[in-house]
Amino acid sequence: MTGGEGEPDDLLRALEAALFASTEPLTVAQLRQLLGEAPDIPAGLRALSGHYAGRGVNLVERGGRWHFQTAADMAHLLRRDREEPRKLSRAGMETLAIIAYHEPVSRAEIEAIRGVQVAKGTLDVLMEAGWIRPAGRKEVPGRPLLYATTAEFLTHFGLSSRRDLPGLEDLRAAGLLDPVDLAMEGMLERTVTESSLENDEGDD
Amino acid sequence: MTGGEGEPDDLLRALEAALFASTEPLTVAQLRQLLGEAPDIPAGLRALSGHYAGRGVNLVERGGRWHFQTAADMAHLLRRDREEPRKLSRAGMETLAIIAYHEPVSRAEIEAIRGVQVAKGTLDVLMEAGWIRPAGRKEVPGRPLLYATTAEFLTHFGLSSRRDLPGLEDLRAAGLLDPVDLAMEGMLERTVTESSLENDEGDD
Amino acid sequence: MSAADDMADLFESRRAPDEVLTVSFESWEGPLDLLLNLARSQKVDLREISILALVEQYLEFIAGARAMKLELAADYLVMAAWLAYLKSAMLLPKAEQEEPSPEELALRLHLRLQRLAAMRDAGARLMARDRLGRDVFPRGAPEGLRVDKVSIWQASLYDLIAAYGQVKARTRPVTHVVARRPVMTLDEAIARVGRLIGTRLDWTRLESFLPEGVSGPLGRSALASSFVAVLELAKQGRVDIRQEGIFEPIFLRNAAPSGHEIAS
Repeated sequence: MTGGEGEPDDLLRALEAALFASTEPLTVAQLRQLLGEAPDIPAGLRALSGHYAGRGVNLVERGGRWHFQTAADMAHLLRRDREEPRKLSRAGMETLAIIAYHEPVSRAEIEAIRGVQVAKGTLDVLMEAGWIRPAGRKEVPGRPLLYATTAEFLTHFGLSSRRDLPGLEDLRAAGLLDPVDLAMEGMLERTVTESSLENDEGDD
Repeated sequence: MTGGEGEPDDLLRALEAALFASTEPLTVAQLRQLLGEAPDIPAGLRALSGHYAGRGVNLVERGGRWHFQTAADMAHLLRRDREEPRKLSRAGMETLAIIAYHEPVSRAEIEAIRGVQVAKGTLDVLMEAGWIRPAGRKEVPGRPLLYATTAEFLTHFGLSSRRDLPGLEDLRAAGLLDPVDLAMEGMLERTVTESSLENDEGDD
Repeated sequence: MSAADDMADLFESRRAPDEVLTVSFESWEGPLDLLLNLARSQKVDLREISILALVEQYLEFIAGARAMKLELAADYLVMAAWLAYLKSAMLLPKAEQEEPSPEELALRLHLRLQRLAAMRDAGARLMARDRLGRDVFPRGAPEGLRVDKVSIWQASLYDLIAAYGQVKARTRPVTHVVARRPVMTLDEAIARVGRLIGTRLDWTRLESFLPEGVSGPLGRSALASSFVAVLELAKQGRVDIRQEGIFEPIFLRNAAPSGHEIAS
């Protein structure tokens, strides 16, 4: 990344070639398998991603997997048909968000947040898109299945990791990722009286 | 190729992105259609191809159409054999041993010696491992195929010739001719009588 | 004041049916969804919405929807009943309030709406990101990496010769194996029983004629041979045999004349 351009070394050339050629994002382990015991693949990836930073194609890391993609500001040139690859329903969108911000999470927990049953098709669609996966069972009576997001989810939405989820820290800090019961306990301790709930009686 | 690196201009970036994302090689006319009335696409392509000349990915022109391809000297990375160690099955082991001791030998003869049928897959595996080879046909009715071991077989098992294989006498001396079943029987008998003796003592 | 009156009141209230109310009933994903949209229409921070106003709007909507002869989903009516209860509780003087307090119920609803709103916003922000295949693109025609699996077969020389040994052992005649077993031959047994019977004057168990301390295969061989030997000796008239019943112990004694017995 020091800008010593001109002649990339063999490691960079090999990384470049492998990542360009691959149909899937590649992990460091996969790259090591391809390139053999190359000196320092993580450093090479950083250097390469630095080199491509300002270009029309960028090298990015998503959930530990690396791939090349076109720069975001080139979207207008490349978006030939304006249709979204997967037009999610609102239910699908909310369900995906709930899973991403709460994972691992059970269907019942999703329903508690949405206040409505999760239609059978919703989870199927998200699963089919490759964005969510079953992630074990919760050790409570009934042992409900848990859901979590996948590496493809991070890849598709351009997130380096779950920590990059928009507003995750704020939501967590505001307690908005805690279940209502938990939040209630905290609130009640602080007493409800000063809340804005009853001061509008005079409004009408 | 003046190497004005660092910040590629918008034309170069757009060309880069368009060529990268395209599913097929693009002509200058097609690029112009995508990029609009960009100043000088041919010059941009030349500059870009200069930039990529020494890298792991090259921009090349074939019959007026441009595309990215991985550098020729990186081709070996793109196809890789992953070696998986596997243990030969017992049937495979026995068949190989019979061929080694009796070569050249037909499948029917192997079966006669083993006292069990030899699946075709077994011979295939040995062939794939490079340990046996077809060795002509036996001049009997049906002209069955004969099998023999290979030089690789000797190398793998650390033998300088087939005569290094231990003879039947050696095997007997080493206890390798003791049928497994009988040895087992002996052991069982001993334990059974021992326990019955104990019972008798208790009866008295 | 009954809930029905309440709803009628609200429906006739000055609140003009805004566009929210003209949208068909199916546009809402359940009561909470509807409530959230009503709350948002208050155009204030969700933290400062008036639950009471919200309840009124909801009941108003339900009444309006019913007037439009739309089929109401049970979920919405349950929520309406609950909200009507909440509203009446909130209007009661504090002293007459029951547990849980209406503040608590209102707070709970408030928290639920906040959470749903947070997730709805998060979903929208997710969808608005630069998405692969929509805003950013992977390589259009990647060459692909091909990984060919090659089996490396493993076997040692020991495995090889052991396998051969087993083939040979399995297919070899097994007669020699029997010869290895320790046995007591019939001749030996006749000689032994014949010698010992002279000293036993009373009925004696067959087993006591076996050599001392034999066991295992040899023991069984000795027993079998001795039994045959006893039969042979009986045939020669040298022993008497007695058995009380099937599988009972076998007893034998010297078949010599009784006088001899007394004499000794």
